[in-house]
This record gives sequence, C-alpha cells and structure tokens, in this order.
Amino acid sequence: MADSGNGKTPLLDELEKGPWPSFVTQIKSVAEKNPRARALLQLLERSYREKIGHWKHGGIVGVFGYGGGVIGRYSDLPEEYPDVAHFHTLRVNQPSGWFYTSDSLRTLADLWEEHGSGLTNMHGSTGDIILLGTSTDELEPTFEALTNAGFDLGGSGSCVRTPSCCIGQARCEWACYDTLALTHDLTMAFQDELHRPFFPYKFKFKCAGCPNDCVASIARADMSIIGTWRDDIQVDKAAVKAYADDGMNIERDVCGNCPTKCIQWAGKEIDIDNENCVKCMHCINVMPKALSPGKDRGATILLGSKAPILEGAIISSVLIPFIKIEPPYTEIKELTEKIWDFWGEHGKNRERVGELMQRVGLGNFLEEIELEPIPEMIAHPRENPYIFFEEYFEEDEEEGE
Amino acid sequence: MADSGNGKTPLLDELEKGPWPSFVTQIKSVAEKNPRARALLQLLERSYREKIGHWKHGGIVGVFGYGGGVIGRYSDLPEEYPDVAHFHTLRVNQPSGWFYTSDSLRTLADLWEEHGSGLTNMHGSTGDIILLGTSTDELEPTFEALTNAGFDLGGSGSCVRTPSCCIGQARCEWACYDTLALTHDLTMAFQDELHRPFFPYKFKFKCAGCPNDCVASIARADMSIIGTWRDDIQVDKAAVKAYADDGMNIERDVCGNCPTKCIQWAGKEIDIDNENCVKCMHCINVMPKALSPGKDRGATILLGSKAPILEGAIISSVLIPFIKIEPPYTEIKELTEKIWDFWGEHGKNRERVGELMQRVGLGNFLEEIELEPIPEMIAHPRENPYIFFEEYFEEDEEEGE
Amino acid sequence: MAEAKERKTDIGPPHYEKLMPPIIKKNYGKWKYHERLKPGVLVHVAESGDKLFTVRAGSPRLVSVEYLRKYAELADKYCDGYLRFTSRNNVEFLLTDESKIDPLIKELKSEGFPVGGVGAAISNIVHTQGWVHCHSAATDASGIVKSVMDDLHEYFAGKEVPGKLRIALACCLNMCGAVHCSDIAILGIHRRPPRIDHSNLNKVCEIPNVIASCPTGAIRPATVDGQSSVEVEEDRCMFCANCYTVCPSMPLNDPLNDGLSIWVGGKVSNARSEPRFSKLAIPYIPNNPPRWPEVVEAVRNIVEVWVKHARKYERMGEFIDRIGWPRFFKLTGIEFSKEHIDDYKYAGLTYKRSAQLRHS
Amino acid sequence: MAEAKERKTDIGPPHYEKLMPPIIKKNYGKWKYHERLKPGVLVHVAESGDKLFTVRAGSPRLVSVEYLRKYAELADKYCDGYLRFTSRNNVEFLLTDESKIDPLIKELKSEGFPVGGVGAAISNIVHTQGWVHCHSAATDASGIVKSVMDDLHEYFAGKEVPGKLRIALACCLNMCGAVHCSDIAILGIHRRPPRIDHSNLNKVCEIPNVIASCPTGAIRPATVDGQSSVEVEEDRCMFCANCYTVCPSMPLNDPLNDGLSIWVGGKVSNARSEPRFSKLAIPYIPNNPPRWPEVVEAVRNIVEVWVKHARKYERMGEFIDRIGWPRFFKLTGIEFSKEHIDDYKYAGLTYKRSAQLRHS
Ligand code: SRM
Ligand code: SRM
Ligand code: SRM
Ligand code: SRM
Ligand code: SF4
Ligand code: SF4
Ligand code: SF4
Ligand code: SF4
Ligand code: SF4
Ligand code: SF4
Ligand code: SF4
Ligand code: SF4
Repeated sequence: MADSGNGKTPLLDELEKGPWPSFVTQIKSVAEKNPRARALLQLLERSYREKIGHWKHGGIVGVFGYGGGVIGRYSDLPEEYPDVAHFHTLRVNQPSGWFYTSDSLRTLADLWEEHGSGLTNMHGSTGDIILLGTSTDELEPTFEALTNAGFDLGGSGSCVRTPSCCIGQARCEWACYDTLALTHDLTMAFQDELHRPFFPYKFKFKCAGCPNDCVASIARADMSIIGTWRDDIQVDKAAVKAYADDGMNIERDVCGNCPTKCIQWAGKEIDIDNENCVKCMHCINVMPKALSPGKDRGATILLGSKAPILEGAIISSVLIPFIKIEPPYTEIKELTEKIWDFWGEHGKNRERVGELMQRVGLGNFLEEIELEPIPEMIAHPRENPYIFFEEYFEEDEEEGE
Repeated sequence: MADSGNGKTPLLDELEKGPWPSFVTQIKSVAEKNPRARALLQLLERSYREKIGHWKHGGIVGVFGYGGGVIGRYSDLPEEYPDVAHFHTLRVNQPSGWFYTSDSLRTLADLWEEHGSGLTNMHGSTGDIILLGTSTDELEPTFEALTNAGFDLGGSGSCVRTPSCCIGQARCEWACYDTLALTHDLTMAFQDELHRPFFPYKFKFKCAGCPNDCVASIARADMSIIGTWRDDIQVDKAAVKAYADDGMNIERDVCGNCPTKCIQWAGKEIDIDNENCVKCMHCINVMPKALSPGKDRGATILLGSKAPILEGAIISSVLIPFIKIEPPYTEIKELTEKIWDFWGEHGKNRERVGELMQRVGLGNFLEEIELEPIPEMIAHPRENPYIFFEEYFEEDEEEGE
Repeated sequence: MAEAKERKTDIGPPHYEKLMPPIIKKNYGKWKYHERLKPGVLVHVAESGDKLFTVRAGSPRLVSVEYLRKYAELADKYCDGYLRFTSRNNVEFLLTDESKIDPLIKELKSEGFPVGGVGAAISNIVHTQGWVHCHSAATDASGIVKSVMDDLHEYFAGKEVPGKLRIALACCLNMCGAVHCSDIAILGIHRRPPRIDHSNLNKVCEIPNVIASCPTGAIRPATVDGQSSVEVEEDRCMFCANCYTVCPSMPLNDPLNDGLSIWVGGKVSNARSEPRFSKLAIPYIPNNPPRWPEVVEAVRNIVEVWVKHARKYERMGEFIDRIGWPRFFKLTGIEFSKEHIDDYKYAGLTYKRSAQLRHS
Repeated sequence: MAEAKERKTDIGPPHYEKLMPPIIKKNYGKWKYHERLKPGVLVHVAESGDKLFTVRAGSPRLVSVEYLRKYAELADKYCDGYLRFTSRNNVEFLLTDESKIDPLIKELKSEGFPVGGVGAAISNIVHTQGWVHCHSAATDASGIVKSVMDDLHEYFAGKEVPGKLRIALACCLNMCGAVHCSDIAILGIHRRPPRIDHSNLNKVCEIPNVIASCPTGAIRPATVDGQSSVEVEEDRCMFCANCYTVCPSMPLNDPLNDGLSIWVGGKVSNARSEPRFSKLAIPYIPNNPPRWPEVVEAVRNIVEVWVKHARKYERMGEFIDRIGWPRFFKLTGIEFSKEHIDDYKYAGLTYKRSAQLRHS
C-alpha cells in the first residue's frame, strides 16, 4: 500500500521536463481534485517502476441498449488502488472533422469532471473522443449527460466503428467530395450497426477528400473512400510561371517525382498527359496555386485495410475506381450492405472483411457482391497458372471427329 | 491401322508452308530412310487430328551405371505404331557455349542416324543435345558410340542437371567471368552427381557472364551465377561524345532508363554515381563502344529459381552479392556442397532447393549453410511483426529491482 | 429496440456545421489555395478572397478537462471560440484576423504548447494507450511519445526537413496506432511466450478457441495438475498475443522481455509512390522508463540520416528505395540480423530476386 | 562404382576449346565492343583489332541429321567449319572473312533459314516437346511455334521493334520452356480434372503419394467397384496435373478441353527493371491444329500493340508498367475476367492497394 499512499511519482516527474507538452502535467492538473486521476497517476508510476501494465483483460460493460461504446477495464490491484478498480473508457462519437466551439469543449469538460477521471484523449485513433476512465455505476449517468449535451457514443466491438474523415471541403481546396457530409450521413444512417454489434468483427469507414489521404483511410479503414477526379488537372499557366520565376526547379521537383512521368516542363509551360496521370497529387501538392484537381470529381472506394493480427496487415484495395459522391449516397450504402450481408453469412468470427476477401478470393467476392471484375482492381493479373476454370466441355456436347 | 498405313499427313503438311523453317520438313527429310521418324510423323498426324498426345507416362530406362540421361517414352498405340512403341530420348551433354565444328556435328549425325530416329533437338531447354527417340535396345550402343566420339550423357531425374552458360568471354565484351570455363569445370567436377541421382529433386546450374543474363539463369537455375563488377563503370569519353554527335538522345534513352537515376548527362559528359549504380547493364547495352563494366569483376550467386509446380514459380534470390570467380572455384563448390547436404537431409521428395529455402526460411537456411545474413539478400526487411526471437531472459538471470 | 422511455439513444454526434466558424460555412467547398506562412501557420484563401488562418499546436493527446478549458479560453480570445483537432491529434485554432496570429502563438508557447507540424515537418506522434489504459500493452505509449517528441521538437517547430515524416507508436501488435504504414513506427513487442494460468484457464476460456487462435499452431491441449488446459510449444511462438486477446489466462506481459521494435519506410499518401508498409529496422530495444533513452536515440539517428541524405520531398521509404537497404543499414549503423528476414506467409517475396545490386 | 571394364563413363562433354575457331581462342576475354551490322549480323571487335562476324539463322530446333549435315556443310564453306547454337536455339555461323557474309546469308535464305533475331528483334521461340514426345502435353509445341514464327518472321528478319521481345512456349504447367519470365508466353493448359483409371490406380500408384501431390487438397481416398482408389473434388481442381506426374492413372489430357493460355510482360535480364514473371493475358484458347490461327492472331495482336505504343527499349512488361493494365486490356481488346484475378497463395498481394489510378 506504500505505493498508492506515498503519492510521490519520481519517474513520471521526469516526463514533465522537456519542451513537448506533458501528459503527466495533464494528469496532475486534475489529480488534486479527482481521486480517479490521482490513483491513475500512482498506478502508472508503479507500472513505470515495474515495467508492466496493471490492467486486466476487460469485461463486458456498457450502457443500456447499446452493445458497444464502452471499453471495460479493471485494475489487477483493486485493493491497493480502489479508485481505479474500475476504469472504463467511453468512446464518444466526435463531430465530423473534429470541429468544436469553446462551449462544446467546456460542456464535455464539465460532464467528465463530474462523472469520470477528468482525463480524455482528444482523440482516439479511430477518431472518437475518449473519456478515459470511470466506474461502472457512472456509465449510465455519463451517457445521459452526453446525450443531453447532444453527444452519443461511438463504436466498439464487432460493429461499425465511428467513421472519421479529413477536414475536406471545410478548409481544403483539394477535397474532391464533401467528406464531412458523407461521414456524418453514414454515421447517422448506421446508428444501429454502430451501437449494436452483430458483425463477425469491426468495420471501419474513413473518408479522405483526395489521394493525400490525410485520415490514413487506406491503412486503417475497412472501407476507404478517397476523393479523386477523372478529367484533366486544372492548370493556371500564369501561376506555374510565377513558381518558376520564384526559383522552383519544376523539372526536378515536380516532373522528376511524377510516378508515371506524365508531366513535362518545357521550360515555359507545363504539359500533362492526363490519360496517364494516376492522380497521385504530387504536382498539385507542390504547386497549390497553379494546379488543382479536375472538375469531374468523385471518389475511389477501396476495401479491407487493417492491422496485422492475424493474417498480416492489409492496405485497402480498389473496389470502385470512380464513383460520384452525392447525397443520399444510395450506391455506397447499397454496396456496403451487400458486403455486410456476405460477410455476415460467410465471415468467420474475428475475420475482417479484407481477410474474408482474400480468403474467398477477390473474384468470388465480387460475384457475391455483384460487381464486375475490372483490371483497375488489381495491380497485375495472376502470375501463376493455377486457374480454376469453372466449366468444361463434356463429350456429348460436341461431336468428336 | 489405316492411320499408320496410309502415310498421308495432310495436317502436318500445312506446317511446311510459310517462311519459318519447318520441323515437319525436318522429320520428312529422314522419314524415308528412317522407320522411327516415319512412324513419328504418322503418330503426330494422328495427334493433330485427335488433338491429344499419344505418349504414355515414361518408364525408367537408361544406360548401365547411370541413373539419368535418358527419358523413357512409350506410345499408347504400340500395335499401330510399332516403330515408336519405344521412343526414348537421350540427353547428351552439350559443349559449353554450344560450340561445334562441322566434324563434330557430322559425328553426331552419323551415330544418331544409325542408332535412333535421326531427329534431334539442338538444343533442349536445359541445354543438352536431345537425341529424340530410340528403342530400349539401342540405348547402350548409342551410349557407346557417344562416348567413343567424346560425348557423354547429360542429366535427368533427381540429380545435377546439365549446366549451361552464355557465350561469355568467347565472344562477349561484357562477360565478367569465364562462364564457359566455370560451366565445364562444374560439369566435370560433378559428373557423379550428374549421372547418379541421389538428391530430393533436380538441381540446375546456369552461368551468365553479366546481368543481361543471356542464358536466363535467374529464371531457370537452382543456382544462378551472374557476372557483375564492383568498381566504376569504365567510360570512354570520346566514344560517348561520338554517340551524342551521332544523334543518340542520351538524356532520354540512357539516363531516363537508369533504374536508380544514377547516371547523368550534362550535355557534354556522362556522370555516373557508381555507388548507386545497380549494375543493370542498360547504359552499357546502349553504348557498347563507350561504356563497359568495371575492372574488378566477379559474380553474384543466386539460388532457387524454378517453374511453377508446386509452390508457384520462383526467381532466384541473392545468396552471395559478389564473389571472385577463379579456378579451381573452391568457394562455389564448397557452398554448393553445403547446400546439397542440407537439402539432402531436409528436403522433401520433389522439393526444389528454392522451395526448401522458403519453407524453412532464409534466415534458418543461412545458418545451416553457414552464411551471415546481409541486407543484400533481401528486397526489404520484414513487414510483419511476427518475429521468432529465439531466446528470452529468465527471472533468475537478472535481479529485479 | 426495447428502451427506457425518455432516454435518448442513437442521436449520433453533433452536426459539424453547428461547430464551424462562419468563414468556413461561407466558403465551404470554395477554397482556392493555401500557403504556409511560417511554422505552424497556414492560410487558406477562398475564391471569395476570404482568408482563413490556422495555427496548429502540438498536444499530448491525453488532455485533462482543465486543459480543454484552456483550449476553449484561447479559442474565445483569438478566434471567436472556433477550433478543431487534426487527424494526428494536434489542435488547430481557426482565425480570421491575421493580427492575432502572433499573440496567439506567444500565448500558446507560454502555456507550453509548441506551434508547428505544418508542411514538411515532423508532426505529432499518433499513438495508443499503453500502461495508461490497456491490458495488452508491452510498453507505455504516452511516455515514449513525450520523450521522442521532446527530442525532435525542433523538427516540429520549423527546423528544415526534406518532406513529411510521420511517426506512430503502438503498444502491442494489435497496432491501434496504424503503425504499419508510418515513416517511423515504434512498436511494443512481447518476447516471451504466454505464461499459462492453468488453474483458471478452463474456467474463463474455451480451449478449442484458444487453440484455434494461434496462427502458428503452437498451442496444444494439455492436462496440467488434473485440469484440462493448454500448453505452448515455445519454439513456434512469435509472441503475437492473439491467444491472450482470446483468453485472459495466457498473458504475455513480462517486465524482463517486453520492449520496443522500430520500423521504417511506410507511408499512407498516394503522393509520388503508392502507400506501403513499414519494414523492420530494429528488432528489439528493452523497456527503459521513464524516458526510454535508447528508443529516443534510435529514432533520432534514423531521422538524422534521413534529414541529411534524403532529397527534397522524399519520404523515408522513397529515400531508402533510392539508396537501397544495405546502405540504409550502413548509414544508420543498425546491425542487420536474422530477425530482419521475413519468415511469415509472404516471406519468399521479400528475398532479393534480381542481380540489381550496389556493390560499393 | 562397379562398371564394365572398357566402358567409358563420366567423361563429360567435349572441351569447348577444341570446338572454337582460332580467332576466339586468340581473343578470348579480350573483346572490346560489338555492333549490329545488319539484321542477323554482328561484328565483335577485339582489343587486338581482330573482327569476328556472326551470322544468326533461325532454326526449328527439331533438327534432323540431314540438316545437321547441311549446317556443317555451310560452316565448312563459309567459316572453316565453326558454328554454334544460341540459348534460343538459333544457329550462329562464326566468320572471319567479312566478304563471305552476304553469300552465306543468300545460301541460308535459299535453304529456308531466315537470318535475323539480333538486337531489338523478335528472336526464336524457346519451346518444348508437345505431342512430339511428351506424355504431359496439353498441346503441341513445334506446330504452334512454326505458325507463330511464320506470322512474325518479319520481326525476326529486321522489321523495327522497340526492344527485345522474347516469346516462349511450354506445353503444360511444368513449363519446361521457362515460359514464366517471357515477354509473351504461350502455355498449354488442361481444363478438365483428371479422369481416374480406378481399375489400375492402386496397382501403379501409391495412394498416399497421390493424395499428397495435390496442392489444393482436392484428392481423397475412395473405394470404387471394390478397388481402393481416389476421387477428385472437381471444384477444387485447378488442373495442375501434379497428380498425373506422380500417377499415370490420373491423366488430364483431353481433346475437348485442352488448349492454350497467353501470358505477357515477364523478363529475365536485369537491364533497367528487375526480372519478373509473366502475367495472364488470355486464359483460354482452344487447340486448333494444324495452325492454331487464334493463337497466332492473339500473339500478333499483342505484339502489334507493343510495337505501336511502346517507347524505345521498353520490354513488354515495362511498357505495361507505364500505361497500366487497364489500358493494356483496352488497347489489345482482350476481355478481362475473373480468371485474371489471382487466387493462389499470394493473391492478396496482387490486388490494387492504392488510389493511384488512371480514370480516363
Ligand atoms: C483506444 C484505441 C487506441 C488509442 O489510444 O487511440 C484502441 C484501443 C484498443 N484497441 Fe484498437 N484502439 C483504437 C484504434 C485502433 C486502430 C486505428 C484506427 O481505428 O484507425 C486499429 C488499427 C486499424 C484496424 O482496425 O485494424 C486498431 C486495431 C485493434 C486491434 C486489431 C484488429 C485487427 O483486425 O487486427 C485490436 C484487437 C481486437 O480487436 O481484438 C484492438 C483492440 C483494442 C482494445 C479494445 C484492446 C483489446 O484487445 O480489447 C484496446 C482498448 C484499450 C483501452 O483499454 O482503452 N485494436 N485499434 C483506439 C480507438 C479509439 C477510438 O475509438 O477513437
Ligand atoms: C526436354 C525438355 C523440354 C525441351 O523440349 O527442351 C524437358 C522435358 C521434360 N521435362 Fe522439363 N524439360 C526440359 C527443361 C526444363 C526446364 C528449363 C530449363 O532447364 O532451363 C524447366 C524449367 C526450370 C525448372 O527446372 O524448374 C523444366 C521443368 C520441368 C518440370 C517442373 C519442375 C519444377 O520443379 O517445377 C517437370 C516436372 C517434373 O520434374 O516432374 C519437368 C519434366 C519433364 C519431363 C521429364 C516430363 C515428366 O514429367 O516426366 C519432360 C520429358 C519430355 C519428353 O518426353 O522428352 N520439367 N524442364 C527440357 C530438357 C532438355 C535438356 O536437357 O536440355
Ligand atoms: C489537418 C490534416 C487533416 C485533418 O483533417 O486533420 C491535414 C491537412 C493538410 N494536409 Fe495532410 N493533413 C493531415 C494529416 C495527413 C496524413 C495522415 C497522417 O499523418 O496520419 C497524411 C498521410 C501521411 C502518410 O502518407 O503517411 C497526410 C498527407 C498529406 C500530404 C502528402 C504528403 C506526402 O508527400 O506524402 C499532403 C501534401 C503535401 O504535404 O504536400 C498533405 C497536405 C495537407 C494540406 C496542405 C491540405 C490543404 O490544402 O489544406 C493540409 C495542410 C496541413 C499541413 O501541411 O500539415 N497531407 N496528411 C491532418 C494534419 C495532421 C497533423 O496534425 O499533422
Ligand atoms: C547469343 C546469345 C547468348 C548465347 O550464349 O547464346 C546472346 C548474345 C547477346 N546478347 Fe543476349 N543473347 C542471348 C540470349 C539472351 C537472353 C536469354 C533468352 O532470350 O532466353 C536474354 C534475356 C532475355 C530476357 O530478359 O527475357 C538476353 C538479354 C540480353 C540483353 C538485355 C535486353 C533487355 O533490354 O532486357 C542484352 C542487351 C541488349 O540487347 O541491349 C543482350 C545483349 C547481347 C549481346 C549484344 C552481347 C554481346 O555483346 O555480345 C549478344 C548479341 C546478340 C544479340 O543482340 O542478340 N542480351 N539475351 C543468346 C541469343 C539468343 C537468340 O538466339 O536470340
Ligand atoms: S485528404 Fe486531401 S482533401 Fe482531405 S485534407 Fe488532405 S489534402 Fe485536403
Ligand atoms: S497528379 Fe501525380 S501522376 Fe498526375 S501528373 Fe501530377 S505528379 Fe503526375
Ligand atoms: S550474359 Fe552478358 S556476358 Fe553473357 S553473352 Fe549475354 S551480354 Fe554477354
Ligand atoms: S548500369 Fe544501370 S544502374 Fe548502373 S549506371 Fe548504367 S543504367 Fe544506371
Ligand atoms: S496497441 Fe495493443 S496495447 Fe496498445 S491500445 Fe491497442 S490493443 Fe492496447
Ligand atoms: S502469442 Fe501468438 S504465436 Fe504465441 S502461442 Fe499465443 S497465439 Fe500462438
Ligand atoms: S512442358 Fe510439360 S508437356 Fe511440355 S515437355 Fe515439359 S513436361 Fe512435357
Ligand atoms: S490436377 Fe492438380 S489440382 Fe487437380 S486433382 Fe490433380 S493435383 Fe489436384
């Protein structure tokens, strides 16, 4: 009991030094008033000393009527640290684009000061507001306070996870569709799937406005919706010239980095072979005043990314090379539901949709979700000759000579 | 019996038309005198008509004391085509580089006219002279005639297969080592392993004098020995200028195709960042009068290529990035024998060495053949976090604090 | 859905429009271009000519309600209460009045919040829970992030670098932080096979599920002290902890053996080269809290090699593409070992299957 | 080794030196450069100033003793009896007297041997046995080669092409012709599962070996008419014929279903890009002897697209790299189908895992 009693945190104190803002300072800022935060500090100091975490495997806890949104967490030293004996996390669905007013932040602060540790993550890796640690009996009151303030829980467990997106058209000139609107719409449309797990495993949506993918959707979302365009890059010749006059080495820095070498600089004008442009964004990134995505905008839909457990990490792969993104987003939703149907029926327990697609084979998967195979879906055709032809001729079909 | 009797070959006759030399013409050129060739023509006509081959799974036949060098072959219609009821192939070890004198060709022609079908392949895909079709009782006499003429059988079955090589220093200015000498030496050193199968499966050597790999060693040899150099590319400035003056677009055609963009053309002189040159040969290929491989020459040794059955095709991978190739080639032979030892002990039946290496893992394989792992052996380090650490600390090794 | 009467459920998040500054609502979808005015400061210019100034400040991500209020206060003072967070957990203040930029920056700095991370820079480290909240953690997250960012803060604050460099940290192989596609990834790893709590296992876990959970087939049924349980063939364990995820009686956490690995060269954007996974650079560094000096040093070393040798716009992986892995190991002084060689499912595809080699 | 007394064994091949022209012996390892003088003719210049002229002629590879003598005769007449064969089965006459080149070419042509295949050209087709000698063949080899080369002979003889183009043919999945790394590969394929000779199987084959031979696990033990035998789950068969290699009672040869597939974009050399496998272009073309017009047409079509659109030095695969697979299918008019999508071990790695796409 010495540990939790003495109150000293010599190891953690070391982490208050240095120029980067310190999470220890954050915890301390509420530890005086908040016993949970105080206990967390003590327990963490102990972990630092012993080089091991002190949390047990989570149990299933939650709010009434929801199957997710709360991560149950218990200390393995409940007697010594009773204030963090339970220390459950609430995942609160962030507003699309992580926009806040000062008032909305204060509302969150107030309710979490009252009901929990006073500690948050702004934000979790999936995108949620993470309310970090409270006891089981506070879950329902916190939920009530949240919903009264206009917030709701995000996802956890085998369900749709909280969709997230880049800032998109709210501030970015490159956004090829309205990522915030789509994210919000999907979130609202799939509230049931988000709150009541019934899938084989989790399913994440992430919406990026252009191929720069500022929300890492291609690496972290079961469905990655990445803005793109299909006409010509828009060129402002005067602005190109201004960059050149300004000393930019267009030949080396722009053309030299084009993946398909489809952009040329004759020393005066830029010349783009748009047929071979793969919309990588590089030239646009480097000359934002001069170049911009075409006018015929939409998105590429890719499927399947995930972390390595179990079959190895996956980067999403192309399902629809180009689609217009317009409310009410019927096509995307129908496609999603077809995928869920097949996954629900054939996915193994804890099998992500990207793993399922690989297990059954992209060709079969496409048949099930009723998409035609097209070469845009693959990096290259098969190299091995092990083709499963599905039919063969029988003798009686044809007369032998 | 109509087939073999009537003698007409209307389908095959179609293949005597057209500008490319015809194998049918070749067969016909001996068919009159040679009953085996005549029967082959008939049987082949029947295959063309029926769209199916008429050969049975080979039996084991051979010459005394050898386990390989002969491919047994029987017709499935022996009664109808008795002259090709047996139709075994002899694989005769070609001279390195496929060099012949007119006399040596005539010697081969004479003996094969006497003992076999009078048909050959010059050459088989592995490199052998293929004597195409004779009966079991002719095998031993053919062998005797061959050895008397200074020829010997090549490999078949689970043994060293006939090594082969590009023309190398005999005619090519780019050969970084003497491919003919090495090939001949390996062939002679491993006569026993070549003639008396005792491996889990076949083992092929191919020797190419430079990375152009004119003998396709990287795709078709269990051990691919590919010439290279480690100092700077030799440049004849005047000759470079001559190419430029002659209208060659050096910027586009040479520099633009360098895989590491390490060669630059300032409009007057060529400038090579040799540290980043990956010895691809392209610039040298394009300007043979001006550029040539460095002076410090040797070879890269790669292991494991093969056709797709069973685990999928394999391209050889780097085992030794650079080695000097000098008689008596002790290092290569010792390395080879270490590989054979491990393969002999741990290879499964019909498992090629490249498959074994993948099955046990390159890291383990290297330990067994006593080579240090180096980054040149891999395209990139692992992407997955599934590291088999072989040891861990036990509590008593270290005092807990 | 059977629910309590007045209880609100499934209301979803607040609508973003309610939380946006008027200038954004007005110019939504009509931005023309942007410029980086100075470290941490962007201006976005709309077709209308309106200008939106963004000041980005680093955040520890683990934020207390006290500091949320501090953010709110700053937002009120400088930008009518409007702010946002980024996908890498930085805070962005959204200003319309250019003259307020410098005062805001000054106040942010005085509160201990560095300003930067914009454009070619090292931004905040995406990370996870660690010992703060997760049962699975092989290391802490926040402490390492703090230590590394302390060391690299100049690169956040404006010191020149060739391009973007994204660092991420995950405290176990579940990789909640999308470590797998980062320029530099710091990954917590276990190195000792699970220690089995035989007395409890068959009470809390389904033995067939436990056996099935192991990707290498290392787990077998066993009877221990008369209890049905499982045993692990230690040689076949690669410490993925999937068994532990499925069964609490198989913990892998171990103070002596847990530690970190470092991965390099992944990316997410489609700019120039395609997205790709990070590859192993350093297989193991022991846990050394509170400041993990070996990890800090290892990351700095890699960063400095990149800063010194990479060409403009070259992300870490693109840089290594150009110089080759052998030179990467040479320049960083990192030792190459058996652990670097892939031996999982696609291992064969990572062998060097060409004679294109640098020999000098 | 117990052997008959006077019998010579293990003597190995003749030493190459004995078969080389003096000019080669003299300048061995001391060549300086070469030039292509005209289609099919090379000159190699030695440091000594000596010049060796090579005249390359196409060959059907299946050569009779009559024609071997003809080669010998030509060699005697034009080059002191010295000649060689190439790794693609062409014949090379090795001359020292430049003035004999044209007469030799003339005589070769009159004998029906085209001269060419040097430099940027379409050389001879590496191929295999087919119905001429192999039990495994799903098609003939020589007949298709003859038909395709008849059609492409101008490209052998000097008609301009962007770079080298290597065609290979193998008559079954064993791929004796190294088809797997060719610019264009023609591959014989079976398309019907093995038909089992139940009455003989257990006499000639080891049932466990047969079962183990199947990479997809399609073969199961079965008792048929009281005989122990095997059965094949047809849905799982992908016609590799490995079972047949192991067991003669499981033939796959089938006149109705056997045929050809076409593969593109492989290469072997390390020049510019690394060696790589060919990829599937056309999954199936029926056998249509004696001249396989559909195959000839398919190959020509692909060749012509390459000739028309590739840049100088671009091998087929490099060309497709630049234009992308979707455009390759568009330009050739080849239909894309489920069969093109890999579904074997590494399938996942062939999916398009980036947003870098051409949309127009
Ligand atoms: C809180 C968060 C980390 C953070 O600090 O940001 C988190 C925390 C956990 N993740 Fe995660 N994951 C979090 C984002 C991710 C991400 C990133 C993302 O969503 O963009 C990934 C990688 C992408 C992916 O989905 O594959 C991720 C991949 C996993 C996995 C591996 C899943 C897989 O298929 O490989 C697991 C293991 C599992 O599901 O059993 C996991 C499991 C967990 C659990 C629930 C531990 C467990 O095994 O039960 C962690 C609870 C920690 C705790 O005590 O609070 N977490 N997890 C992130 C969620 C916050 C939020 O809602 O915003
Ligand atoms: C004659 C030849 C084809 C030709 O017309 O040129 C040939 C013919 C046969 N090969 Fe081959 N292979 C021939 C070169 C190759 C090559 C190319 C090479 O060596 O460069 C390969 C691909 C490279 C490789 O080794 O993987 C090759 C890969 C195979 C395979 C597949 C091996 C594998 O590991 O995937 C088999 C199947 C087997 O071994 O059971 C095979 C089996 C056979 C058999 C013995 C058929 C069998 O299953 O028993 C064929 C006998 C045909 C006959 O009746 O004459 N042959 N075989 C070539 C040998 C001639 C020579 O000695 O010069
Ligand atoms: C604010 C933010 C989006 C958001 O909704 O939160 C954002 C915003 C912008 N990104 Fe981003 N990116 C943001 C995360 C990302 C991510 C995701 C990540 O880091 O996890 C990526 C993918 C990184 C990767 O590939 O691993 C990302 C890859 C890019 C790129 C491509 C960089 C490259 O060369 O690979 C650009 C273009 C550029 O920088 O030239 C870009 C450019 C931009 C621009 C310039 C777009 C614009 O016109 O407004 C934005 C200015 C900020 C800047 O320069 O940092 N943004 N950007 C994210 C800020 C994170 C932070 O706090 O540092
Ligand atoms: C004679 C031969 C070697 C032998 O020992 O038999 C040979 C000889 C030469 N090759 Fe080759 N290559 C020969 C098969 C190959 C092969 C193997 C094959 O085709 O199966 C390759 C690999 C092909 C591949 O990548 O798939 C090959 C890839 C090259 C290259 C690289 C071409 C490229 O751009 O990828 C060069 C360089 C060049 O052509 O610029 C080359 C260049 C040469 C040079 C110019 C070398 C020299 O300086 O003498 C020789 C002149 C002949 C010519 O231009 O065709 N040789 N060459 C082979 C002739 C085969 C034939 O009859 O057509
Ligand atoms: S992903 Fe594209 S649209 Fe979205 S913020 Fe980044 S650059 Fe802008
Ligand atoms: S967007 Fe990318 S691919 Fe397209 S022209 Fe610009 S740099 Fe090239
Ligand atoms: S591989 Fe190299 S050395 Fe050998 S013939 Fe070809 S170009 Fe010459
Ligand atoms: S050999 Fe290849 S890599 Fe080296 S400089 Fe020449 S083109 Fe570049
Ligand atoms: S990475 Fe592992 S330890 Fe860290 S939060 Fe995620 S599941 Fe927990
Ligand atoms: S940690 Fe992974 S590999 Fe080890 S026993 Fe558990 S599941 Fe198997
Ligand atoms: S490819 Fe197949 S059919 Fe052709 S020779 Fe080789 S083993 Fe026989
Ligand atoms: S052909 Fe291949 S896949 Fe089909 S049953 Fe035989 S071994 Fe199996």
